[in-house]
Order: sequence, then C-alpha cells, then structure tokens
Amino acid sequence: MEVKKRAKIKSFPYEEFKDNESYEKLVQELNANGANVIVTQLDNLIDWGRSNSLWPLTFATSCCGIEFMAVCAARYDIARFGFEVTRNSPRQADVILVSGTITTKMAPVLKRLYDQMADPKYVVAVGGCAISGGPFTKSYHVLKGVDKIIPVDVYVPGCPPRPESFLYGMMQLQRKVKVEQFFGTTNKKQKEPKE
Amino acid sequence: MSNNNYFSGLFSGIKSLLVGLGVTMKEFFTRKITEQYPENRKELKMFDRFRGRLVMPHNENNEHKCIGCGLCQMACPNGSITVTTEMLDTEDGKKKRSLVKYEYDLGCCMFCELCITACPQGAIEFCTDFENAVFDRSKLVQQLNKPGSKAVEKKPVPKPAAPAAKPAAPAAQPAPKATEVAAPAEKKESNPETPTTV
Amino acid sequence: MTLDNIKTLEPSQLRAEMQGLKAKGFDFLSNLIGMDWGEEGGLGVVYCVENTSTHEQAWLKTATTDREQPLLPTVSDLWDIANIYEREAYDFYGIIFAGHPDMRRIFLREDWVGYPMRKDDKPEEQNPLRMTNEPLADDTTQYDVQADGTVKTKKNIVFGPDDYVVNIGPQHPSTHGVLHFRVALEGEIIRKIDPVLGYIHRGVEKLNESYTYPQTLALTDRLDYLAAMQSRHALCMCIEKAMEIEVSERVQVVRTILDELQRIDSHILFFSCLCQDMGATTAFLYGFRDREKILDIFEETCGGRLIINYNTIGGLMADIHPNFQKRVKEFIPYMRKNIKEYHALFTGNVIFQNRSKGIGPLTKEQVISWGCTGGTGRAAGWANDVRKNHPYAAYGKVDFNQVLRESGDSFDRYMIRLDEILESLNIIEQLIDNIPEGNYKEKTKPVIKVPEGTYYQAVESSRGEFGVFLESKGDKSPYRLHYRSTGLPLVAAMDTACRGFKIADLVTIGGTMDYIVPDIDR
Amino acid sequence: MFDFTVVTNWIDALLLSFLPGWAATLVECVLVALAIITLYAVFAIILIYMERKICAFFQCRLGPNRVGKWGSIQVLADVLKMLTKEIIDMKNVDRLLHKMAPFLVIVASMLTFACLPWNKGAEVLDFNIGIFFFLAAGSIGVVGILLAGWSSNNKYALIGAMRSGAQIISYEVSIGLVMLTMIVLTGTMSFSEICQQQADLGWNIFRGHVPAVLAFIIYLIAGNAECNRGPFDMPEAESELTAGYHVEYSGMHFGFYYLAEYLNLFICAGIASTIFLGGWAPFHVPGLDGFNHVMDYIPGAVWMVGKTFFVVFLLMWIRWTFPRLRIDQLLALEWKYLMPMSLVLLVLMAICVSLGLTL
Repeated sequence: MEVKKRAKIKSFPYEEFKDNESYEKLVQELNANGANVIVTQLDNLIDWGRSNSLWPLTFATSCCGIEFMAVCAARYDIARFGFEVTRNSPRQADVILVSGTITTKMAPVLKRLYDQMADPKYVVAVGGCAISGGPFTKSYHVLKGVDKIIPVDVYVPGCPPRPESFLYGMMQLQRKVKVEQFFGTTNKKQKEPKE
Repeated sequence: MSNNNYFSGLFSGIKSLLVGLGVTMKEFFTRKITEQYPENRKELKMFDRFRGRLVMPHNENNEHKCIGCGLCQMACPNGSITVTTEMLDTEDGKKKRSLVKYEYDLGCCMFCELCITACPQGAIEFCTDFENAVFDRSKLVQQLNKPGSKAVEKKPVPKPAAPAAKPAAPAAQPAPKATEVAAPAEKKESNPETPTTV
Repeated sequence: MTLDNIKTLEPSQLRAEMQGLKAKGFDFLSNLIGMDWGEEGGLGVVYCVENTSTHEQAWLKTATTDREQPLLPTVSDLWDIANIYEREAYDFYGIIFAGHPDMRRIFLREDWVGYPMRKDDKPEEQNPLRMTNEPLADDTTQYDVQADGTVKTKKNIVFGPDDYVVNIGPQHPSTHGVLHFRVALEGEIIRKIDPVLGYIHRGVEKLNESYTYPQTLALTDRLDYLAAMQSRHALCMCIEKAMEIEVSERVQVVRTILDELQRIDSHILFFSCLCQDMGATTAFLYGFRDREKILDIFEETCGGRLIINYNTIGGLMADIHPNFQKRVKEFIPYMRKNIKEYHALFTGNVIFQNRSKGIGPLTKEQVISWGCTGGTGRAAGWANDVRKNHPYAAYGKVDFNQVLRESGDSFDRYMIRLDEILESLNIIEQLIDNIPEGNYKEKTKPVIKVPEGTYYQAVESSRGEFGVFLESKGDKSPYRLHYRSTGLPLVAAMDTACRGFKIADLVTIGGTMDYIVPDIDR
Repeated sequence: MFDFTVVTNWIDALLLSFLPGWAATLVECVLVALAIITLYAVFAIILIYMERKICAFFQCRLGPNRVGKWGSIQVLADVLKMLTKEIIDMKNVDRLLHKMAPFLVIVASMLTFACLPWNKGAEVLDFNIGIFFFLAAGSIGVVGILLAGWSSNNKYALIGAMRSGAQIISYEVSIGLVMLTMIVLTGTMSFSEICQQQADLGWNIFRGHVPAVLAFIIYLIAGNAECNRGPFDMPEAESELTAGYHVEYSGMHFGFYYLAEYLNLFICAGIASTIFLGGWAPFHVPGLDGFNHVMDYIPGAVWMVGKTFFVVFLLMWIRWTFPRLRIDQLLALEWKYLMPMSLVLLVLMAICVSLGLTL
C-alpha cells in the first residue's frame, strides 16, 4: 500500500499551513483502500491538473463578493494561480465560492447551482455568513451555515476575509484536491437523484 | 443620418478607439502592481489595526488578564464568545471567579470590536493573522486561554495594553468647548457663517 | 432630528391629506415605514414626504387596530415608489393597502407564513427551511373597499401566457448580487420587468429590535457595503442627536473626509462594474487598482477594508492613524490623474457612447416620483443632495458643487459619478489639512439608552439619501429601527427605465443606476 | 527559399517503395491528419496561454505564474482538468443535436485550419478554389453554434445562438467581399499561388496599397466578429447571457468551444497574414538585395507563424480595450459601414488593377 505524499504548495512550507490535523486525517481516509503505483501516478497527474485549474463560479451575494472581485483584480491577481477564468455557467465551473449571506430564500437556488455543477466540484464557504450565518445568526431569514445544504471543503473565516485569506483558502483547497483519487470515490461525490 | 454626420461620426469614433488603444498599450509597458502573496509571505505585514482574529495574550508565565466576567460574551451581537468560569476559594476565604475556558468562534465573528471595548481588563485583542482557512468547521471554534494558564495576579486594575481599548481620560473634561474655540481659528477662510448643526 | 410633531391621521382622512400635500409641492415620498405599535396602537404606517423645492419635510402617521385584516388606503397612485414601499409594509406587517394594484410579497417567499416584523410573530417556528423551488405567481390580488365597507378582491395579471419571460437572476453576473428580474421579452426588446427581491433579505431591521444600540451599529456596514462609512455615520448621528451627545469638530471633519473617501471608493467600483458589465474588462481592473489605494487608507486607520467599523456612538473607534493625512494627500493627485485615464479609455469610447446615450432615460418627474435619490436623480436634474439640502457633519463648511445633469440617461448617470469623484476630492482637499484638535470620542455611559421619542437622520450615502428612522421607548434596544434604502427606489424604477430597450441595455441601465442589493433587501 | 515539397516527396517515395499506391496515400492521409491535430492542440495551448498573459499585462497584473516557470504549463493543467471533468447528461434536451454541436464546431475549425499554408510546399488543403473552400468550411461552425443554442433548451442559449447566427452570417458578407477584392488583385483563389505571388512580387498589402490596407482593416474587424470575440462577443456576452450558446455544456464539450474560439482567432489571423501580409513570403525591400538575402534565410514557417501571432496580438489588444457592442449596433456596423465600404473597395481595386495602378 502506497500512502500518498503530502501535497506541496509552491512557496508555502507544509508545516506553516493551519489545520494539518484534519488534512492528515483526510489523506488517510482517502488512502484507506490503497492503490497501485501506476494508478497513483496517474492520479497525481490528474490531481495536479485539477488543483491548478479550479475555475470559480461567479457567485456572490454580498460583501465577500466585492472582496472576491478585489482578489481577481490587479493587486492580488488570482490569475497567478490560474483561477481567473471565472465561469458564469455552473456547468463549466469547478468550485463554488459561497461568498456572502445565504438566506433561506436563496438556499434552494444555491443548492440547485451546486447540483448543476459538473463533477468534480468543490465548495468553499467564504466569510462568516456562509460558515455560520455570521453577523446574522439570529435572523429569521438566514441559513446558519451553507454546510447544512451542501458539503463544504474549505472554510475561510473573516468578515469579509481579506484577499490574502482568500488566496490562502484556495491553497488549502488545492492541497485537498491534490490528494484525491480520480480512480476512486471522489470523482463523483454526489449521488444520482432518484427519479 | 446626414452624410456629414455619417463621416464625422465615423472619424471621431475611430479616433476615440485609437485613444483607448493608446491607453492600454501604455499600461502594457508600465510596471505591474501585483503583490505575490505566498511568495511574499516573509515581507508581508498587515496594518496594525487590521482585525484578523481574536487572541488572548499570555505573558511568559502563561498568565492572561481575563477574570471571566463575561462582559465580552454579553457584548457580542451574535454569540461568538462563550466564557466558562468556575468559583474558586481564595486563601483569604473569599470566592473568586476564575476562567476555565474561553471559546471563540472565528467562523461566526463579525470583527465589530465590541468585546474588546467591553473588556475592563484589556485581556483580549485582535491579532493580524489572516491565514485561517481550515477543512473542518469545528476547527474554527478556538479556545483562547492556553491550557494550564491562569489569570495574572495583580492588585490594581491593569491599564489595558490593547490598542483599541477604551479611550483614556480626556473625554471627561468639557473638551467640546475647547475644540470649538480652536476650530474656527483654523478654518476661518472656509466658511465661518455656516452653522455647524445638522 | 427629533420628530416631535408627527401628524396622526385616521385612515379615512389619509388620502385627502396626502392629496393636499402632493398638490402643495410635496412630491417626494422619502419614507413609508410600516409600524407595529402593539395591541392598542395597532398596525400603522409612518409617512415622510418632502417638498423638493423648499426641502421641507412633513411627517404623518396612521394606524388601524384590526390585526386580522388591517386595511389602510393606498397612496401608490400619488407617488410611484409607494407601490414598492406598500408591498414592503404588506410583506413585513401584513398591512393591506386598499386600491394597491399589486399586493404581493416582495422580499419573502410567496409561501412564507406570517408577517415577521410584527411584534407577536414567530417567523422561525412557522417557517422551516424550504428547499423546494420558489413559487412565483403570474397574477396578483388587488383589494378594494366598496362603498358599503366590504372588501372586494380582484385579480391583476403580472405576466400573461403570451409573455416570453426570461429570468435574469438571482444568480446572474450583471445583477450585482442576488437580484432577480423577471423580464418579458419580445425578441431582444424588453416589454416588462418585474423585480423579485429578498434573496439577501437578512431581517436586519428585526434583528435591531433585539440588539443593544452599539450592536446595531455592527450591521449598518453590511447593508450597503460601499457606503459603510456613511450608513454608520447616519446611525451614530441619529443616536447622538437623540441622546444629545455633542461630538467634537475633529470627529465631524474626520467623518466627512472618510465619507467622501467612501464615496470615491463606491464610485470607482461603480465605474469598474459598469465597464465589466459592458465587456471592457481592462477598465474594470484599472478601477480596482485605484480603489486599492483607498482601501489601504481605510485599513490603516480603521482596520477593515470593506466592513470598516469605525464610527461609534460619540465619535470614532480610534484616532486617525499618523499616516492618514500623508496617504490621503498622495491619493488626491493620483486619482485626478487616473480619472483622465478613465475618460480616455472608456468615456470617450464610441462604443460606450453609443450604448449609453439616450438609453434608459428617466425624467425629473419620474425620478422624483420613484424617489430615486443620489446620482440617478441628479442626472435627471433633481437637486437632491442631502449634503446641500440638510447639511450635517462638516459639509456646511466646505465649498463644493452639486453636480447636476439634464437628460437622465445612462450616460448622464455615468458622468455624474465620475464628476462627483472630482467634487469629493475637492472636499477632502479642503479638509485634510484642517483637521482640528479635539477628542476622537466623547465619553458615553456603559449602557446606552435612547430617550423615548422618534428620530430621523438622513445622510447622502454613495448612492442617494440613506435615512435612519429610530423609534425608542427608552430601552437599551430600539423599538423600531428602519433604514431608508437607497437602492430600493432604483430597482423599482428599472421597469420604467428599461421598457422598450434591449436586453443588453438592461445591463447598462442596471449598471448606471448603481444599486447594491444587500442594501435593498436589508 | 526552402521548399517543403522536398520532404513530402521524400516521404512519398519512401512509402511507395514498400507499399502499394493506395496504402501509401492512406498512410500519408493519416500522418497529415495527425500532424494537423497535434498542431491544432499545440497552437490552442499556446494561444490560450498567450491570451491570459497578454490580457494580464494590459491590466497591470502578472497573469498565470505559479504553474511551471512563468505559468507556462498552466494551460496543460486546464486541459487535463477539462478532460477528466464530467460531461453532464441532461434531460429535456435534444440529445443527438446537443452532442453533435460541439463536434461540428471543432470540425469546421479544423477544416479551416487545414487551409493555412505553412511554408512553400507545406499546404494541406490546397486547390484552385482554396478561398472559396475556406469560406464554405468556416460557415459550418455557425451551424454548430445554432444547434448548441437550440438543443440546449435554455433561453439564454437560444438568444445567444440567434445572435450568433445573425452576426456570423452578416459578417461573412464582408469577409467574402474583402477576399474578393484581394482575389481581383491576385487573380487566383489558391492559397499557395497567392503566397507564391507575394513572394515574387511583394506582399499584397503593399501591392494593393490604399484599397488593400483598407481591406485589411475591414478584414480584421469582420474576422474578429466571425470569431465571436470581444468587442463582438455578443453570443457569449457574459454579463447578459451568462455564457451564451454553450451555457449548458460542461467538460470537454465545453472544451471544444473553448479551443475552437482560440483556434478560430488563429485561423482568422493566419488567413489575414496569408492574403495580406504575404503568408510565408519573407519581407523584401526592393533594391536592398543584401537585406532581402538575409530575410530569405528565415524559414517560411517562421514568417507565417510570426505574422499570424502579430495579427493575433493586434486582435487581443482590441479585445482587451473595448467594451462590447450591442447586437443592433453590431449589425448596423456591418450593414451600414463595413459592407458598403467593402463594395467600394472592390470597385476601387478593380479599377486599380485594370488601369495597372498596383505596385
């Protein structure tokens, strides 16, 4: 049984990442069944491609959306990671950055957007509102965390998170993508809807 | 559309397009302003007042200033802070509240600074750390008092060290008067007649 | 200001009084606020109308004690914007406006149970999370009171079976957030727009009723995040006025400078987003490049880039940073230079000119009737600047022009904003070297209680008149805290502005109207 | 000038030495097809990378720089990702047409790609009505786009497709007329002969002077519109139609559109350089024999690709500067300005040629 190497991120030492604990756990879970060498190599190649080409869906509901625009703009330039190709159609996007408050009226819309995305798809909950309802936890019309309706891969706290936090969150996501198995379970996370 | 309009419109239109092309070409050769985040981590420094996450500073003896009064918890608009305390008997026989666990939910915090303003001890402050993304929601609920730490033993109320703590004394004096005298002198030329009222 | 003399009217007198006011030149309905005064006071509405030539305001209120079917007469035929405001009051309080042609919910789902802003309503218990698709009716109900006092209902059609309805939003790149337009098209031509709001309705006003005053401050930044400074300024000022706290000159001046910086920030973002919507991505990035300079100033002094959290009751959270003046002084010439670049790259561009001139015009009468304040109103020649009409902070002492234009089309709306950037730079230039000494914060009691009464404070936010209406019963939380949204009238006027234009123009018109959705939905 | 036929003849002879005639032709066909597909993919990757970098530089930022040196293998990552991404099977769509549409687009794009003359003697599809064939093959693409929009059962896609149909069909008129203008000048429709002529007599843009320069400009505008690129990207018009006709496509089906978009750009630029800028013909200044001699040492393929990339850069510059037009303005531009002008140019060119006023 070959255990996957820890994913490397350019100019960011592994030890300085936060939450390595959950990460290691994740790596172990994914490799519980093991895989042979060739498959692992192929997996690595595909994961490399995927992790460097996470095209976000342009989805923003409030303040965090403006910070997302700032991340895409010249000073922080998400394009350096290759993520600048924001797609407006969920079919073509790889990651949905839930940036902003999700209200109960918006919740079915968000779920549907998520369902419309093609696998493999990832969710990043950006900002307090998406993580837990944030400033509006006590409101009658706010969903208390998007993880109640869709599976979240990375949580980026902040209100709103500053652009560097955004990029850091995206790197965390890259790390997660880099240990997944194409020829395993992660390629199709969502179950087929029953007719 | 008359003939004249047709051609003058055409030429002025083309000119405007060329001006635009000139602007972008100029920018093509100017220096780029991108900050390369993970590469520049060493040099990157946040502004002092930037609010990254809440921390409770500990001194070298693993002591913090929190007395567990719970004012921050009450001030917090959305319940991101949970303070657990216990009553301890001190040597002189009195009961004293002491902090057991100071839980802070970074995933819920809205960085309004009300907790810091409310704290009478200056025991908590915001640090400028911004790299907080995690894989697990539960990891965002942090315990701020370090294991084994205890409140610093000090008789007088310590002056807060936190930058955003309560404003110091001057507010109490009849200061508005003084500024009113000072202000028009400085701004005589701008518009002295206009009333200051709103 | 304190509202001591709100005129109380019986519902039956309301229409006559309103018609009289309208005839006297009170042609701007600035506020229509639903209220719940409990069992005795009943459900009611507070109106504020303003005379656009004298800037005199008249406040009125009316109420009904019937909680089962509270009926009040409509004023939607007098002021267009009342159409939307009354729907809002219906949505939150269940007040039915007799004669209103379109009594649908506006923010909440159509299958929502109860009226959340009523004091006795328990919205969460009756409304579990519904993951079904939202029902959207194609017809609507009108309630008319007959001569004998009975109520007759009538069906009005919103979209007929022949309409080709395209949903623009709630997730769409050009709606600037989660806004949903149902657009009836004929080919590429827009026949009708029906805005569906509430996708980011967070119930801020309801939350405020359970928050203490300092806590309510935290939410204003998140309404219109591009006018965070100004919104918070309005609320602080309102509470300060109510508690009779006099803030120092220094605070006044610093607040003014920051308000203007925020305005520039917002207008740059407006420019960027408009360019992005119209396909000129490069100009979008130039705008953001310059905006970062302002954000640096904000962050250094206030600690936040977008959610600034700086004004507080009685002053500011902290004194200005030592670098503040230096940075601002560097920024002024920098921005003046870059505005020229914007003009060269985008304003003069023949494609942009053809796409904006004559597109989506609103006349002066229309903007007043729809209550479109801010740049949108000024583009049509309506002098509505609160800074001029009801000066506050340090605005009375600075010299600046109210930029006005005539035609009210998209191009004018665009130019107004770019010109306002220059005006704001002028204001800042006058103040930045003259920040007087003084306290940055007045001492307040640890528990803030506002004396009983009703208060209103308006400021000129980045996109129009932002008002704070506060009714206090003397507790530590407000009894009712209402914000006059700057964007709601703008969205409401979209239908008028867009009809007959093409679907591509919707993007231009929406972009130049410059609304921010979280501010609309609150 | 190096003649590529030497190589092809050698391969032909080699194959014929151990294979019957028909088999040799078959093998050659396969080889050529493989070469074309490889080139197609390589150019697509280069172009996408180039666009992302150039657009970044226009926008005062750096663009991809974390994947490989200067981000050079960024696009490879994208391709890998797209290849392994799910292709969503939808209910309520016209399955056959929905699946066929991207292939139509890519096939049309490849067919036109094969028309480009790379070097002297290195043309894949070369016959006496080459330009005519190019125009005909190119218009298959619009069918793909229309089908995509129609079969998706999505209102945005439908509007996008209709816009695209109107746009491409209109602009094809201009392109046809401009090409006709140049055919009047050259007297032939075969790409190889056009290039050869330019190598002998000088580039068409110089030979045809005023009408040719104007024709070149019109061709650039119309060609850009043909490729559905900004400021003429109405069919996709991100801010209005989210993604236009390909809004429902995911995975590699979307990838085909994405690739075809860039390759169409390249083809448009390639044809511009073939017809106006001499194709593989080197730059010659009459009288300066030494200079001309040095220029001849640069291989024709380099000239061809270099000129093409120059035109591509021009088009990218335009794209990243201007806002998008509106559909009615776009059509007005064509029918009110470009088409009358190209008609005038055609007449002008005919007069020039008949009076011998060309250089």
